Amino acid sequence: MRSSLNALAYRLAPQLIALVVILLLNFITSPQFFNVVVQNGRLYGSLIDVLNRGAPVALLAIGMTLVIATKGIDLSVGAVIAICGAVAASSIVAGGSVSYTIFLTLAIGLACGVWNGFLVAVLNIQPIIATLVLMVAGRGIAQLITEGAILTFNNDGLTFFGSGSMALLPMPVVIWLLVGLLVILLVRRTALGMLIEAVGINRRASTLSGIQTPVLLMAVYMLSGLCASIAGIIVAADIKGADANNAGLWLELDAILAVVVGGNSLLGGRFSILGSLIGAMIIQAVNTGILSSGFPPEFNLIIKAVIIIVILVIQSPAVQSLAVFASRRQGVMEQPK
Amino acid sequence: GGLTVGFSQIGSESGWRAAETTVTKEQAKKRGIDLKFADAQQKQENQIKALRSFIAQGVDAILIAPVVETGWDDVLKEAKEAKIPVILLDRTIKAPDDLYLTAVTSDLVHEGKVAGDFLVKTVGDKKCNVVELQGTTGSSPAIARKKGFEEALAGHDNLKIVRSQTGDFTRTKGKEVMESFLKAENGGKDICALYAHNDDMAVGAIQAIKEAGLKPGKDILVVSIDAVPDIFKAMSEGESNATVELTPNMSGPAFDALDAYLKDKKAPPKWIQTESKLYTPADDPMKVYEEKKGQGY
Amino acid sequence: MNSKYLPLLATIVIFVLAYAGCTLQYPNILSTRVIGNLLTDNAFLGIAAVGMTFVIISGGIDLSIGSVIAFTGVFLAVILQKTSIHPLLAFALVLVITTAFGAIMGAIIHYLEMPAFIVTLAGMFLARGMAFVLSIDSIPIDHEYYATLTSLYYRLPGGGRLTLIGGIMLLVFAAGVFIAHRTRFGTNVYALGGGPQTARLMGVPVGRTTIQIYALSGFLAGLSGIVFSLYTSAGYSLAAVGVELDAIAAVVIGGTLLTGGAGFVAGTLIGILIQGLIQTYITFDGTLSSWWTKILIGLLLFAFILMQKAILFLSSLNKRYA
Amino acid sequence: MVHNFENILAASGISKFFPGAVALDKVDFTLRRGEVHALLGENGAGKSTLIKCITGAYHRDGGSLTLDGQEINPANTLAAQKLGIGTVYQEVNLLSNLSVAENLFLGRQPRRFGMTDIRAMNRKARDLLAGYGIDIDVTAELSRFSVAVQQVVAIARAVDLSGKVLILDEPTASLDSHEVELLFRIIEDLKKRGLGIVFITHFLEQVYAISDRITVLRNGKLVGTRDAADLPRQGLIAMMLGRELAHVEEAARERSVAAGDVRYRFAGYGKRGKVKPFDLEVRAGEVVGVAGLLGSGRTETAELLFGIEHADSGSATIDGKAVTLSSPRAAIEKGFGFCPEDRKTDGIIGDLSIRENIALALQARRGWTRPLSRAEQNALADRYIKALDIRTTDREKPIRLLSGGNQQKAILARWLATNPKFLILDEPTRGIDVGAHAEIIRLIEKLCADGMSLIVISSELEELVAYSSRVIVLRDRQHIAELTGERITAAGIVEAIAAAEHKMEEA
Ligand SMILES: Nc1ncnc2c1ncn2[C@@H]1O[C@H](COP(=O)(O)OP(=O)(O)OP(=O)(O)O)[C@@H](O)[C@H]1O
Ligand SMILES: Nc1ncnc2c1ncn2[C@@H]1O[C@H](COP(=O)(O)OP(=O)(O)OP(=O)(O)O)[C@@H](O)[C@H]1O
Ligand SMILES: [Mg+2]
Ligand SMILES: [Mg+2]
Repeated sequence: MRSSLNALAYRLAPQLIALVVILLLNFITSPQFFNVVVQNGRLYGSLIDVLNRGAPVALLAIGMTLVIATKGIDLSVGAVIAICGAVAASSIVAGGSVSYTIFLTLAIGLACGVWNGFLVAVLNIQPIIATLVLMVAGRGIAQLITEGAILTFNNDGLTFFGSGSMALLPMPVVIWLLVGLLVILLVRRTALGMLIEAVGINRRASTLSGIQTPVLLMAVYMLSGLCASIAGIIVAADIKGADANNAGLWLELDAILAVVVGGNSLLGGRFSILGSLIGAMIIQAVNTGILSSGFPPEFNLIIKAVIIIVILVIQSPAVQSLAVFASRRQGVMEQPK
Repeated sequence: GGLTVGFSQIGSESGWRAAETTVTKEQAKKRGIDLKFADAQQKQENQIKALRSFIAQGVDAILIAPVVETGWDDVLKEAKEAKIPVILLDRTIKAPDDLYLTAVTSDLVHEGKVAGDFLVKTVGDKKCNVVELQGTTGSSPAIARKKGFEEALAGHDNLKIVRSQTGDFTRTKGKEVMESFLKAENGGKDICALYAHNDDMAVGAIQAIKEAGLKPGKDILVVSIDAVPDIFKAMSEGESNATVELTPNMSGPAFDALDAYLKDKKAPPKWIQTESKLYTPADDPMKVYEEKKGQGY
Repeated sequence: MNSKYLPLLATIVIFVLAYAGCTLQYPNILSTRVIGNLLTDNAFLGIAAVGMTFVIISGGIDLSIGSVIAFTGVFLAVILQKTSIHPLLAFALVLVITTAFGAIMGAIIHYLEMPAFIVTLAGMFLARGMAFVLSIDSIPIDHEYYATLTSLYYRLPGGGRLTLIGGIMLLVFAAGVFIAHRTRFGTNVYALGGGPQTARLMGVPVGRTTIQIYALSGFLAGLSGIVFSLYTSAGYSLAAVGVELDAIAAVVIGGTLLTGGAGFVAGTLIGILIQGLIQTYITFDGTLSSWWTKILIGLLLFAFILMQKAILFLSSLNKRYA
Repeated sequence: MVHNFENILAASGISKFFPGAVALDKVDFTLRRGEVHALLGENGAGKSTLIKCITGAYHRDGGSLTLDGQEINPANTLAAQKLGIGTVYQEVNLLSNLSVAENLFLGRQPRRFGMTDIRAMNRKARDLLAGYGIDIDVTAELSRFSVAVQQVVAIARAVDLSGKVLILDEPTASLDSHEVELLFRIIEDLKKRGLGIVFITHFLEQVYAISDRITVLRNGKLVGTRDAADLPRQGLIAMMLGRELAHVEEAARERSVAAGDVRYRFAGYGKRGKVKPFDLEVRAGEVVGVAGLLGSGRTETAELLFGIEHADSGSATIDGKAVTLSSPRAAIEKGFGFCPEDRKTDGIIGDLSIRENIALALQARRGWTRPLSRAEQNALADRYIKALDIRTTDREKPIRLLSGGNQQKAILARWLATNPKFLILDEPTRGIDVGAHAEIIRLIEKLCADGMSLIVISSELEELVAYSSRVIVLRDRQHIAELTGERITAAGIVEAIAAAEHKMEEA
């Protein structure tokens, strides 16, 4: 157990170091960054903001990690957030109970996943283009539900998921930590993780070994849809309204970025959900840091780009192996394929 | 009757714009105009495509809400050659003014100035740190509303913009950015007023202020622009202090001008300016809210 | 016929059928005016998509092109406003910059062994960020040379115009087809898409080719930016948001595999035209709300993919080996 | 080491380290002008690694190379090609998405006015392949052709590239005797032209048929270099294994032993465009061999039986009960196992560890909710690593880092772990060294004695003869003969194939 913990720490070292460095940078540009106080029964401070605001991307990253592990990609998650937010808001506005609303929303998220999974696993359409369909149409569907307006609601039960708190932590943080933990247990305490990795590395060989590849792919996209729907609830609950136009806009890119910053390969195979979650926090730390630094907004993108490039360069296999074999020249072509 | 008019809308990125679309469709219906609607999904190239395609279809007139100020000369020339009058809605462009019939817009800089003037008047001589939530970086309302606001503040050294960051015109970002402002400015105790480039960001920011344990509208004054229904709700609860109206009914005056032009060949003025009305809690916000609710915001 | 041309053929068949269908409903769609518009309005997208085709065939992806287009526009606008250099010189300058930008991304992808998706995503942020820093305003370009260039067109019978930029796009496609199939570089691109390890063993200069591919994509994105700035006679840092997704969709609809190794530059042209047709159809219809527009675009995209699959499937039934 | 002027290529003190493994330890190797030099050793001995160090595919960690007396340091394979070293790497390393002609002339396409002259390229490609007796559509994608054709294309390309040295790493693994003969004739030709040829194989007959000298590696170290004429077969094997090999192939077994009841019956089983309908019966505890020329449909037969392809005619019964084999999974549930021919694309899961690769099929069958515990996986992996003598530093190594032969063994282990009742092996001994070869044959016999039914596809007729109780002969996707009892001899099989050819020509 201890040795596997060590191995985990070793594997995630670059991500953890990057996170710490970003947080320190934030501290330098805005010294109040590490102040955390208890207020209104919950922790309050920039650091908590990072955890809290990072919730949607963290949730998306959980599903996205598994999708990417199967050599796929899910571009539709941003749109699914919008759809699910709209569904939740309109259900509550129409007088549905909170539990019914949550149930309905999660079901819709799953349905979106089924659609994507069907295109990828059954119709064999390339994932990026298969999910592009829902990415484009999904936002339209969300707007159809809200008729283009921001559908506001005032239901304490539902807003609890956005601004409530539990055990001193904001609800969104509790939710993503919980979902993350559950999914990690789900894939690592069962054989699911290994089977997903096998499919991502060599789909044909996996099928020949008896893995039910289509079912697995379907499940992975469904999980991604589910994670997006949870994120959708949080995003809507946060502003007490469903903004079909902007909810989750471009979040798919952040989620993919989180997965990669978390040390996962876009080519599928080996994955670490924990890494992706740390990746999501790194990205949110950068975003929050930019906001609290007080730089003019024109520079936001450049700062973000530079930081991401630096993090990725440090993590890149080439630079890492350079660091490990400081002087010895390494084989350029390691895989005899 | 029997006119066919093409309407190139920017998209549906905000509740205000959805309302503008709804109102325009209603106005067209009322006048028996066949409205060809094209949504450009925030892309100029799509708007140009739509205009070209309207010209190819031979519509009688074109309405366009231009996504950006520049880049319309060529396609407007084509419209002119095809003798199709073009009317600009809610935003102006940088182009020779013989290329379009008229522009029905509010004065974006003026809106910012109205908001700024309100704040100057309300604050009086007190020292006041203002935080600003900008619109999408580079968008013309963001640039103009910032400019107008700064003009109003010029010469009043007690008012100072201490932080200014983009909130992308959205509630979520408005809330997130406001949260970071509050933390950076001593838990919000150093902030006396918030100026948001639109109401949606203000609504998000109001929640952030409340969650930080402060009272929006009292501890931190809230001024914003657009006058969407939800801000009136906030106003009725004392959480917002003022909003500047940007009417979604740009098409009404536009169709009027078009009618006059087509019937009597009477060229309208080049700029039909809509009113930038200031609303405060004194204006019976709940009544306005009820009025506006049905307009498709 | 060689079976590898099947996806291309399927795409062409679908396009022709769809065009015929639209024409039945709106006869005007067949006018030279609409056809000319289709070329002019999609010129910048088409040019960028040619670069994207090469990148995707090689197994990569380039997410930076939309931002590079915006950067190019702003750069040209700023430089023509602030200095008195000739637009042609400015064009050359900006092409050098964007080509170098692409080459650097290629070098990072190759030497640091980083996934193209991420490198070019960072490139996307960076290019747009640089555009913001140059100017957040939209700047009109009123150089008389621009006016000359934009007034160049060939009048088609029936009132349509084949504009300069539409012509440039067709030329770029022709050049792209030529490069893909008639040069060693082109074959190397396909070779990379077939598997970089194997390609390396077979003696393909992987590093050089990767850099060249992204440099080409950068060059074409720059050219596309020039075309866009001619198209709008302006520079604007928020222009061309999301163009990369449109380009990717066009490339894939055109029959290129996102996994790399197979595809056609000519197919991308059809992909572009199909997308243009979808939009033209929607504006001709003119009754769709904003949301139905999005839903319909998504559904039509889906329909095209499905039809392509169906045609490939039907033809595979007749083939001897799958 | 004497640096003889005759040496066209000399490598001295070559070392190569991988994380956790020394693949080559100061190995010397010389190649003379006009000789065929066999490079031999067990699976994982370091043969392929040595080749890759010479051609610049790997950066060596020590040692020097001279070509024609001149020090060389090829930085990559392109540089080596330019120096006149043509190479066929183990596993077909060609680009299946390019046309045959493009594969042959990649990087050196004939040009006219600066552009590729496709017509000339295709013409030259056809001419080149004609020399190997292959007449195919060179403009078609390489992936459309069988492994064998691809192998020939790879050889043709390397031969055409080699001005001075030709290196062949297991070029004959998927060729049958006809193609091998052709290849040898070409090698003789090149020899006369003064080229040096390095030849790696596990077929000892082929070694003796054409090599002049033999170098043996073991565990990354040089064991020695001998003249082929002075090294008897037993001595060679001892050099390779470091021990004597007890009875290599003389296990001529009495057939008909233990041939139990018919368990598997396929009647009129076939698929249009793939395999013509055939009847097949397999008894418990018997090995049915499948023979045929390249592309005769052996692999496709296997794929049909395993449910990868869906039969569109006929029926399958197990123990008299009708079954449908609609997918590999369905077949596996019925106790089937299938060891595919193309281990790279159909077999290994490259980035997973050896342990996971071995446990995979068993895990898939148990379902994801019942994971094999780590301890169980370890036990399983260790058992088969030992049983099949898989050479690896540890079981957690990604399988793609194993040498080719060892990968093959790991795939075999994957299926043995599921305790199959009916195992289909497609070219199970391809690329496997003599020691392991004997091991696998022994294993097949043992499995069969335990009551398992096997179908074995192999191009090595001797091997088929050694363990099959019946041999099916295929030609042009059709089952044309079934040999039993005394008729199972190499000659008998060749005759059956030829007879069919005769018949067809008459028809
Ligand atoms: N990239 C790598 N990383 C780590 N170990 C490696 C790598 N490549 C090869 N090895 C190891 O080096 C040793 C030599 O492998 P090599 O492929 O040269 O064997 P070989 O003699 O060609 O065997 P075969 O006959 O099976 O092809 C093996 O033990 C293998 O596991
Ligand atoms: N010389 C050739 N010319 C053209 N096509 C060929 C040739 N050899 C094989 N093929 C094709 O390659 C495919 C491979 O078939 P399959 O793998 O079933 O054959 P096989 O008997 O298993 O041969 P192998 O020994 O290569 O495994 C066949 O469809 C065949 O038509
Ligand atoms: Mg080897
Ligand atoms: Mg075979």
